[in-house]
Amino acid sequence: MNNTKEKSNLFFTVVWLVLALLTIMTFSLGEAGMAGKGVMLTLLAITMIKSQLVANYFMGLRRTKFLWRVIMFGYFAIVGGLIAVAYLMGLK
Amino acid sequence: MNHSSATLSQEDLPGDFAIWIFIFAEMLAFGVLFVSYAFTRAQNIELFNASQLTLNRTSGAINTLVLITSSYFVVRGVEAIKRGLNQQCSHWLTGAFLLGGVFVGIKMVEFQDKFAADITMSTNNFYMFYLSLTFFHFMHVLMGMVILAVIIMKARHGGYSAHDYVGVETGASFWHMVDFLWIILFPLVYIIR
Amino acid sequence: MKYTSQAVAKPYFIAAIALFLGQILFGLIMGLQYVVGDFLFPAIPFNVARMVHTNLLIVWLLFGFMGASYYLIPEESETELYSPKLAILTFWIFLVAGAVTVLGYLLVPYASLAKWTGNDLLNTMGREFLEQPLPTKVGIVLVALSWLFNIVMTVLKGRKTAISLVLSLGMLGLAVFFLFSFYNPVNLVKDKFYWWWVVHLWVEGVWELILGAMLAFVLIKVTGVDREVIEKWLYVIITMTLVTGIIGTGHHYYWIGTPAYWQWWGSIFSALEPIPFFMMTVFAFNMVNKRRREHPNKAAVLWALGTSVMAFLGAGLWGFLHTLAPVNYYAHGTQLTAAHGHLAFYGAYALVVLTMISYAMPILRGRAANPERAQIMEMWSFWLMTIAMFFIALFLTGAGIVQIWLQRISVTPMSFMAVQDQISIFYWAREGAGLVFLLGLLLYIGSFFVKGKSHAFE
Amino acid sequence: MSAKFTKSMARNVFYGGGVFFFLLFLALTFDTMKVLPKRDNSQNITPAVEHGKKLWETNNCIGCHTLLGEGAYFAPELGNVYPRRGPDFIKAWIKGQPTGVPGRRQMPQFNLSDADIDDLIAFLKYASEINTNKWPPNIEG
Repeated sequence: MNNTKEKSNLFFTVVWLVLALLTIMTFSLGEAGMAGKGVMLTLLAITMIKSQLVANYFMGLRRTKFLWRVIMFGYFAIVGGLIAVAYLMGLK
Repeated sequence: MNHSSATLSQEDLPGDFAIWIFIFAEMLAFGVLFVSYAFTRAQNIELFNASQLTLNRTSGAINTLVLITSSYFVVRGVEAIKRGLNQQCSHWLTGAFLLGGVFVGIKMVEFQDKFAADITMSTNNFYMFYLSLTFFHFMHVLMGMVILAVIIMKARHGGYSAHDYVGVETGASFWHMVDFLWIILFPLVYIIR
Repeated sequence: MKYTSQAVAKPYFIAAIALFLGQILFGLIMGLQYVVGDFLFPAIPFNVARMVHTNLLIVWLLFGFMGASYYLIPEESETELYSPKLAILTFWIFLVAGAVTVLGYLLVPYASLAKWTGNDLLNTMGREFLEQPLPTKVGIVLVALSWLFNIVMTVLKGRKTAISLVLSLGMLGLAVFFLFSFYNPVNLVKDKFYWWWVVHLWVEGVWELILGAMLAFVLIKVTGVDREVIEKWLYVIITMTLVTGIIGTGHHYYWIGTPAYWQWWGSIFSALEPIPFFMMTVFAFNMVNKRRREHPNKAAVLWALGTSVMAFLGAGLWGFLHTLAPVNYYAHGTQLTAAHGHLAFYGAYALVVLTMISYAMPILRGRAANPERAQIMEMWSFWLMTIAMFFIALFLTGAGIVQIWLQRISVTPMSFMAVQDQISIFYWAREGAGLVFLLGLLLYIGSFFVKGKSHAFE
Repeated sequence: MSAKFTKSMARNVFYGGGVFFFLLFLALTFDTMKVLPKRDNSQNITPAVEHGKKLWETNNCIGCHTLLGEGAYFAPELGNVYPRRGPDFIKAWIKGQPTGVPGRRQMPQFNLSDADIDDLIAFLKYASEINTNKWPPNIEG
């Protein structure tokens, strides 16, 4: 029983570090003041990955029924997608 | 990554289903607000880009790290209570609660700056969305902290056990929602241009 | 009838139906005045008929809610009502105050009524739905407080259930928000802002708690489904009501002088308001499908299901039609608003009171359910009234759309009265549907007098 | 469906959600009250306007007309009647009622003095200058 405890805690710590890293990346992109389609899509992708990480591992949806995972993933996909569409419309 | 419980059968949602109905409703409200922000921006990009520059991006980023870390603490708290360790759980959750306080503190400083500069929801469309989204989220952080406090109290008195920790998971799920809503809000409002 | 004090509900239900009939008669008068402008003029000008119509609506629904609570609280709390005498006293005070007020509207010019009833002391008259003279408003507060006191004392000394808690919260909210009818500032924007705290936070807030509690009670009784399941979902549904309805007040704050951000807050949250009504429909049908017993009162089951469907159509769907700010910009203050008003008030509140009466009245008269022929007549009246009201809403929606086109969207907008002439065909059709509605209501009243072998208590 | 779905948690979510959104509504109300003076034309409220509003209420004008879109739908919107018709037309119209034309909608005669009518018109002028976010769509109201 003992080793799974360390392993899962370590796992969550790794997820936390990844999230922190992605946040710093987002922030640095922002600081660099870069704009345009590529940057926007990258930032959106990072955001959706971070959200999915939180949902899957922090919220534990990874182990739940397919229905709940579809709802959560669908939410990130739709919200992220619509935001991307709005920004692409704006670029034209 | 052989996650310890991946082999378990398909579980139900963590925590009480009642909170999940509330979580989905909040997600819907925030989702519509996010998309409305994006499409309103599409109509007046210069205004949005200009006003966006006046935001304090650093405090936003710090707040993101703060919330992610507090969310991590909550996960550790849940892992602890799964093994029946009430005290350890209450310590992790207290850590998460304090980080929530840090978030609230930073946010209030940010709001103070804006109100001092006489920026309100009626100033322009960007600030309307910025203040609406961040204030709506700010109140969710406060509510999340109230929920965490209730759980901490009960955990400190040994109220949970390895076989009964639904209350902890319920509060945790809400807190994680507050976290990932900010994870979306921060780049959308502060960064993407 | 488990508790003798439940009999107090009977006069309330009878008064409710009588006032309902009065409301419909004045509705028909107004419906005719829309097409024959000088009908009954100057004896009953349109504004007087309207005051009577809207005030009777609110009063008969309040009578229904009070009767429902005096019936179901003793049964929920498993104890006798705290003070049946107080309930009867309240009944007569409310009935007399209501009757005198309506007579005041009809017999005395409104300006003089205002002068004689202390409106100069505290100016609260002349606002839509809140036209009552000051003494009547004070009377309503007293009636509400004595009703609340009676019910809460009963709950306190008996079993506490989710239904009695939710009903009491709804009644408390009703009493508290009515107090805003005494606040009438000169500043028109503030006047309207807080006026909506009475009207909107009633019908899209606390009244939905009362509606939920009443429907849950009837569903438990007619379906026999486990109380735990029904009360759990009751809480979920009314949570969604408050989550969406409170900020949903914003859909009244688009064009009255309040800041523009309400157009976003109001649109987004009021767009979510149909969700609790949809959940209520799914919930009602689910409970009836999973019923554990065949209740002899089939009419009550029909009313309950009808309530959930028509509440979703009237309040949910028809509300959503014109709740988004860009749409409301054109639909605000047109016949489309009237269509929503009619279908929502009937679908949500009239029907839930009729559900309660249809369930409780046979028991109050000593039998589990009415005789077969009476129930069939009652079901006919349900379909007649519901379809008639649906057509009233359809015709007014048609009138509203043409009105919006001619008066607001077209590049050469026509004046208000010119447009009214163009849509008079819809008003004729609406009057016809109104007559069918009256027929349905008369059939409903008739069903109480049908004799025959009734279902004894099992 | 989650195995864990209890009534007590549903009640807690009801209390939490209800209180939360009411507090949020109060916050929005507070902000509205703060910014209102810049939009509600309250600086033009004179005793005449105040008396005009009293006349508007005690004669139950809302029983037939709408004001800023709210009221009865039997007679025209009066929130912008001042710019639509002008004070003289309104005065003549009020004094000339009812028209008595058979079959047409009738407005009662309220027997108001000239001073009263002027106050009522002052109220309608005040109402027409409230910043209603450019509503109604056109002068017809």
